[in-house]
Amino acid sequence: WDEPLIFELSNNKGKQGILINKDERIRNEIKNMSIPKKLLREKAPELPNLSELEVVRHFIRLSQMSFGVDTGIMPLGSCTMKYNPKIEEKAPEITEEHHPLEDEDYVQGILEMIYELQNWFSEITGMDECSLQVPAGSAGEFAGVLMIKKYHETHNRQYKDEMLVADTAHGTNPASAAMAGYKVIYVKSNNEGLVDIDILREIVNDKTAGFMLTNPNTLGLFEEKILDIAKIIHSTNGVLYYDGANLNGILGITRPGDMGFDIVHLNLHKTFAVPHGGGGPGAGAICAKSELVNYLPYPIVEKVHGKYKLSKIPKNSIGKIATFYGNVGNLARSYVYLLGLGPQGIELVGKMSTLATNYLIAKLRDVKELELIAPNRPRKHEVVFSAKKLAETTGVTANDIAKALIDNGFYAPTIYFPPIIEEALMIEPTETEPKEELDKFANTLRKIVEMAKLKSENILNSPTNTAVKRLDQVYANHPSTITPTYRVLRLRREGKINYLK
Amino acid sequence: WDEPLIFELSNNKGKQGILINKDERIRNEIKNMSIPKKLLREKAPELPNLSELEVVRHFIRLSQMSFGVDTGIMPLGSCTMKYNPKIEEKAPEITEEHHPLEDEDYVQGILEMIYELQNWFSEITGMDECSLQVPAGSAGEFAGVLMIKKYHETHNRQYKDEMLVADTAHGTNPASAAMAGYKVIYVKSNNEGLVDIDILREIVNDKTAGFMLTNPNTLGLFEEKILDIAKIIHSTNGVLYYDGANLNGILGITRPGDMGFDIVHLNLHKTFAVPHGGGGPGAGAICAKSELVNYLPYPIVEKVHGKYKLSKIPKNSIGKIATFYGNVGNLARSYVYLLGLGPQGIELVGKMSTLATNYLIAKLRDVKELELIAPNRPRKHEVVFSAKKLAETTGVTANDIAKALIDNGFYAPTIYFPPIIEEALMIEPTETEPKEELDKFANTLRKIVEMAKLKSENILNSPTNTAVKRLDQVYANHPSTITPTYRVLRLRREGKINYLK
Amino acid sequence: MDKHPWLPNLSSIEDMLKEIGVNDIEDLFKDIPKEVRLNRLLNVGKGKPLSEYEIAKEIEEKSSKNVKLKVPPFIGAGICPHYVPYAVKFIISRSEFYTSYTPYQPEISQGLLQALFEYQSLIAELLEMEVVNASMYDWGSALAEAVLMANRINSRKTILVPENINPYHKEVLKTWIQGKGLKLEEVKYDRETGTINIEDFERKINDNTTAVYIQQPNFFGNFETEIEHIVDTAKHKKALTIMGVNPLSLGLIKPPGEYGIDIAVGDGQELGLPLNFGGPLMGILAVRWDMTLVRQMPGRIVGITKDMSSNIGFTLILQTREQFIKREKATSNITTNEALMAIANAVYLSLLGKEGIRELAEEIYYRSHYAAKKLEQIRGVKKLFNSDFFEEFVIRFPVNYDKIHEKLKKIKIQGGLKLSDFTALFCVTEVHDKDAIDLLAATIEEAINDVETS
Amino acid sequence: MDKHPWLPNLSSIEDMLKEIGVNDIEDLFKDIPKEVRLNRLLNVGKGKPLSEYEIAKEIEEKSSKNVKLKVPPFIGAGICPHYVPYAVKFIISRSEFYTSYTPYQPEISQGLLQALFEYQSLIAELLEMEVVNASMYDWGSALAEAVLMANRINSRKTILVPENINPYHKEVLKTWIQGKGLKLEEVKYDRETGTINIEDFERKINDNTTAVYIQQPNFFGNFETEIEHIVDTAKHKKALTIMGVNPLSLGLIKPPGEYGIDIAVGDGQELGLPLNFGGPLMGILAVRWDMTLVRQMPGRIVGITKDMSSNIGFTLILQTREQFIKREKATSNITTNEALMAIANAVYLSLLGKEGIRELAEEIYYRSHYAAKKLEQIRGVKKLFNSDFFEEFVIRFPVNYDKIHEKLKKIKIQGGLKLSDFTALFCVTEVHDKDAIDLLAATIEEAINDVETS
Repeated sequence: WDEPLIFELSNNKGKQGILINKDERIRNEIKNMSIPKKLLREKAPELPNLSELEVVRHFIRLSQMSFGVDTGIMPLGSCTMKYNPKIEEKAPEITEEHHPLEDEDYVQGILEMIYELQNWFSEITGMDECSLQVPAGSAGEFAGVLMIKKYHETHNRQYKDEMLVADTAHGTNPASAAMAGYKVIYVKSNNEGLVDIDILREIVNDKTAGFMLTNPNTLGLFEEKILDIAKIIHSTNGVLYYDGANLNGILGITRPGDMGFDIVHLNLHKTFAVPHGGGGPGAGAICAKSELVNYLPYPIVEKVHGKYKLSKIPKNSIGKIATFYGNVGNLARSYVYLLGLGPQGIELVGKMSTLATNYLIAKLRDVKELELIAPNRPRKHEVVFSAKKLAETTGVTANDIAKALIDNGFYAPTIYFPPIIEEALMIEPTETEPKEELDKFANTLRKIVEMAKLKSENILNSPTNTAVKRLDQVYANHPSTITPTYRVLRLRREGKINYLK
Repeated sequence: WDEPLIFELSNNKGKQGILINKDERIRNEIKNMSIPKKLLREKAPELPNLSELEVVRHFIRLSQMSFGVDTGIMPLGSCTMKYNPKIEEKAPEITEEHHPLEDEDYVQGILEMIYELQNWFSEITGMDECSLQVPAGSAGEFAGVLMIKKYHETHNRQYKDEMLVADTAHGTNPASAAMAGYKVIYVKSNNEGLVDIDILREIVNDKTAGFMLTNPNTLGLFEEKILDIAKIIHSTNGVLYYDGANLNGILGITRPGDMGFDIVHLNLHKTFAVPHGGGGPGAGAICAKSELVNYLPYPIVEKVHGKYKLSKIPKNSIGKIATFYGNVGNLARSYVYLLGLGPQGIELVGKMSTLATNYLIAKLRDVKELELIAPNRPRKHEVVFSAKKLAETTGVTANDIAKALIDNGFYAPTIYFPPIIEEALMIEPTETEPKEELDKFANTLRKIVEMAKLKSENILNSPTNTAVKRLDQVYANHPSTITPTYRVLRLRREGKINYLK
Repeated sequence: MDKHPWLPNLSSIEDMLKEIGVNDIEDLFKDIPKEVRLNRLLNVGKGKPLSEYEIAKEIEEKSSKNVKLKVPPFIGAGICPHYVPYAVKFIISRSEFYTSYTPYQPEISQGLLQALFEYQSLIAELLEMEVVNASMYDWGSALAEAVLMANRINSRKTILVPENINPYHKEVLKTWIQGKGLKLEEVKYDRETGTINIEDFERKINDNTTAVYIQQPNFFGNFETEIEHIVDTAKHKKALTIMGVNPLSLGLIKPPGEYGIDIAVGDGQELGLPLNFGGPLMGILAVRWDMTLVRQMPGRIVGITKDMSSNIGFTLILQTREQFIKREKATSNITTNEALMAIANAVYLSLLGKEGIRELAEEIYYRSHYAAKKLEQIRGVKKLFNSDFFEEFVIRFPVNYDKIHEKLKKIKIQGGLKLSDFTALFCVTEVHDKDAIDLLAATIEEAINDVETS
Repeated sequence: MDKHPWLPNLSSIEDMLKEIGVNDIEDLFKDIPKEVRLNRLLNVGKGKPLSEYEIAKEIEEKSSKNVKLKVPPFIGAGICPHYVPYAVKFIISRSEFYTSYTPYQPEISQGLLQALFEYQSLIAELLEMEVVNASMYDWGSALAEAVLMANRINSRKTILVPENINPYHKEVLKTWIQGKGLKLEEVKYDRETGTINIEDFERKINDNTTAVYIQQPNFFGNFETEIEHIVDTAKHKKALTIMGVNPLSLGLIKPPGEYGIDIAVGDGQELGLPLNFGGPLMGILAVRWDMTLVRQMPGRIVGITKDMSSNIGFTLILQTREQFIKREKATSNITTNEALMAIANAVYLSLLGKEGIRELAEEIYYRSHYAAKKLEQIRGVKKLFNSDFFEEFVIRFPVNYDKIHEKLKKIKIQGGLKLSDFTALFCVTEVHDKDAIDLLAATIEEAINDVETS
């Protein structure tokens, strides 16, 4: 397709995609509006005028120019793009029509569901309590860091102003720490891709507020010295924070709580199959152990005399992260997912996703141009290849490989992450992709590498089968051409705005 | 895409797309099956084994290789491919969970809806009563012809064994008449494309059971002598039958009952916006006037002491056409459509669809290669162009034009129909396509004609932008290669079946 | 009315009229005689165009006038309540499928064609028959078309039908064959087993028999056991054989193909369709690998072919049988069929797979047998027939079934289909769990006690 | 467990292990210390994998534990019940959208990018502001991020906020600013009009003020009338201006762009989202055409660009602000946003169009005024404030609101949000018709009479 902008479809005449229901009886009672004149909008907003057919057709065409897990494998490392069972779409029946401020007696079903999920996520993480207030993973992280801060403040440890972050960490970790006012200290990895315990020992001191870690880390490697790490952090009253984005590969195998973590956030849109929605909405959980439960964001659902209430406010709570109670409609989807898997199925998620990652590695082990750090270590949820050698010899970079994969009908892996791996291709297959699809993906990757060696321009010119070819990022971001809305395009055409400055 | 057959996706191992719910408590009570051994299936059916993701992804990909009204204009003449408002998909809530043999007290909402629809369709057609038993238009026609037959038999007019059909009629008309055992007599059109009254007068005699007619006819022309036609048919006790497929262009303007028709069938999937579903399911109505109401298929809903009952059986009813009460789930969709339009909107359907047809004609009037019979007559729901001149001068046929339209992202018109027009392109725009889309369609058609004159091979080789190119119909139908199922492919490969003979 | 979301051109009327060269839309209707012009609004709908919000409210109001049953209905008679997987609903709500038309233009409709081909292929494997069409309206009309096929093939005039077939199908059959003047002759069933009385069958089959129809399991849910014999006898008499099947039962029992049946019919409703008050249903029609049969099939058939570049493709085949080409010589007048329901069947069967269909059939078998056993534990209650059954079964009660129905109605349960004063046909599937069945049985027991103590 | 529909490789374990070259899946976990291994099943779900049928039953059971209200709730506080058109639901249930990811690979995600660009563009027109991001979590967090933006721009430490803003937003704001040590100072409101007390505002704004926040209409539903003055004053003090808006109200009243506001925030919930017990919501964040502001924006932004063949295309822009590139120097940690809800907003606004949004806003205006009038007809009942309002309004009652709530509860009506013993905030939209409002009023009148006569 080549679908015009919705504004360009409109003929700016009396079309409308939906009729407004008007209660004439009310119009007969209230005849005029009494809004002060100076408040009135002078010019109607420049929205398009279209019939229902035109709107529906437009967005269906746009959807056809998109790619989701339902279209094909999306092996985006650290994103856990697993299949979202269709029955999940029934789940919002529980929540859809209810206002968050309704009488609690009207929403006992919703509250019971939240209550059960709180318990399940506590069990899964090995924590004592969870709050489902956080609408996404990074909001969970932010909450977690604020908890650490308030915890130290409550104990008069204001001097703790440094947050440790692994150099393989997701970008959200340092960003969250910074939002909470922490100075970020990176902890270097050793040549096995794991936290360097010696360096850690050196860095940790009285100023250390905590350590934000994922385990398995973003290389897919399990930090086997995790108990030592916990001991080191705890030795100066630091808090060990678990970034739950990578939980999928160890789900049911081991729990952050048992590893010594104090706070955990979960990304329900990753590990617990909430659809990613083209970037969101997701859903999250923030869980804590021991004393730290007192700092969780409120409210938490509790059961009082057989009735569920939104009344639990942890005594040192950091407050509320979201306006109401988090993305409850998506909690319902996770709830359904957990029902469908049950204890037996949940255990298999960790096993089967880890199996898939290592299977993919095995299928590619003879492709010498895709190198691995610590090649003899098993991976968990994901694997990171370095295409550095290929880039050096052929000029074909990780980005070029990504575009070539797209051209072959696959979505691309995460690239250039984590930053410690050059020309990184970060691949997370998840447990829901059938072996046959993994075989196809591995074969395609192999062929791309071979083609790169044989005729690199074929790869460098990809994609060609897509709606557009490679896009001009300079034009996209230059102050003279940057166009974040149609309004800018329009006003620029009319000469009403200038450079963005 | 190039999507494999679902059988080829299967690895024939223990995958399953859905878990069966098993009641263990029941299994504990009933331990064995007692089916006689000789009845047992020996070999499990060769169904594929797939996970939910694989099944969903497969069919989503297939859907993306399909084209519906939601994707673009489908100007199929006589098919009335109008937009199906999305709210219609809520309608089956009324019917979905109810079994047709439930106690009538359980389904008063459904029965009330059917009752209202019966009345509305009687009003729309100008008939006295409607039965919604018929699941589609042709089933309605068949019912109508059986009614005519039984009506004459009841009046001891068994000698009436000829059914008149216009030579412009839909193929279903003669087919239905033949299924009811009638001899079909074609009535030639005059050079204005209308029923030739003189010929009709000659043909009609005592053996004439009835005349099956559409008005407007398949050329989109209104039979202006309809009252004369009715008089002629009625003069020998013949029945005038209205094929409702073309009702859209005169909806709200005039009614078959007022024109002198005795029986009418409606295609709810055409005129009343039931989605076509890739060929079905549709829904239908069969309506009659005066004495003929006694022959309608049963049951009909009636209101007895404020309660709706499925109890009405017309005294000479032909019987039942469908196993239960027709496609009630789709009746609900039509119900919603009628609610949304109301009397004012319904009137505009006829006006706006007729306007669209004549607008399209006007936009193409300077394309001399697309000829019209009776060019000065206004069309109603549709228009038929003849590309005969183009075919003679360039070799580009109606079929080639159709393929070229497809290549430009439009669906093609109906072609080679009605048979009295050579190289016919039968176009029905409907009232739901915006003017802008009609403009684009007309311009593309114009360009195709120009290209045909300039460089005919460009058109003759189309389509090239589609999943496949033109298909080999000989291979498809030849006894040695015909492959109506995967089973045939498989058994042929295994040498177990031979030529189809 | 100056705007409506479904009528995009109301604001373009002037422009369009100008292009046409007339002043008024009325000018486009000048060929319609004044006497037949309506000149008033039609009395339809609710008097004005309703907004979508108002429509939604009307739908909810209609729904609320129905009774939401406490448990799914225990009534079948050929169409039964089943769980419809969300994936099925999801796929058939893809509007590339549901707003599309019969794929006359194959190049742009490959996905739809392939989906229909896969439906045909999945059913072919289930039935073990080679040729399946892309759907008929329902079982009843598929049966009628099968009989008309037989008549076209051998020109004989009598269709032999056991009394124990679905009476609703029989009604449809009677309607459809009246035009061609065919006669229906009925074969008795055995009062003990509920299955076909073979002696009566042998007595009635003769040289006028165009075809023999049998239903497996029959209307009473009982398995017919003498199918081989019936088929042999029919072949001997040169009559065709038509078999109606419950497709789910084929997870357990022999398919028609194994018996050498000529034409199989059935309903796909049990393969992923909701009840929908009896429609849309999904008529299945299949034949053996035999040109005589194939040539007489009604309806669309999709087949594999190649394109100009030798790529595999799909297209409608054998179209010369159809009404739009053959007109009065067509094999049927059918045009619109139940294509979307065929896709639902295809998705459902793909989800179930080879093992799933057996598991599901077993579960239904066990549950229906549990229900029969549970009912038989009530004093005076007995199964009417002594042969094995699947999904449906007939129970005889010591009191008038109306009394039982009344009692069930009080707690919003829909019991079986009343067949006579003291018998009713029950249907039990995977949507009825032990609790639901126990509640049914307990309520029936109460009803009987009520009558007996009153 | 040997099979599960969501775990396709259970039957391929052996093959896969063989390819890897290990004997057991356990071998892949040998790097996990024994001490931290779980070695038992997790106690989650219902003890076993449920079939889809059982899941559906659980969902229905949970739903049935909620109370189905007689009419939509009369409670708002920033998110209100509205009719969601089917077309909106239909589009966001397209799985190419809902199962996709943040469009990092633009070439294969043009449709998603364009849809998000259109969301940004439609909101830009509604607000008359040039730059809109592709969504924040909700209004509260969007406000918090706006304040953090202001702090990054001018390094000042106090955010000035009227007492009449949404208290839930204020709670979120307080949480979010504690890390950076910002302080919140509150401006009083006028007890007659419910709007900002200008004198108090002038008293409190100073050189430490990083930004002034105002909400229009405010929490009480009343229109703020002195916005120009507030903006002028803030500009004079070099403080930024942040305005929270109800996007539907902009069908009637002046958008933030016309006031020269720096940052606008709001919630898209009222543009086509169901209530969903408070989430997902849809945070709106927009700024003026000013590089200083744009550079500090949080979240994704989609822009137009060109491809190698000069075709128009869409891509994420200004990514150097984001966490995955800038890490601790990023403008925010946000990653997952509410993209699908942004698409819902885009579809909704496209359906409404220029005229529709005005019509809808008018309808809400009329209905909420009718409700207020109707309530004021009850003896002793009075609006708390005398300025004009939209959608929400505060009513003072002669009896404790708990008594009224109890009475409403008896007939399954959710009344307003209790603000104090004698006042409550009501919300009335296009889903509340005259009958519903009259029922509310009549029941409240009864409740008051009950108390007064008891």
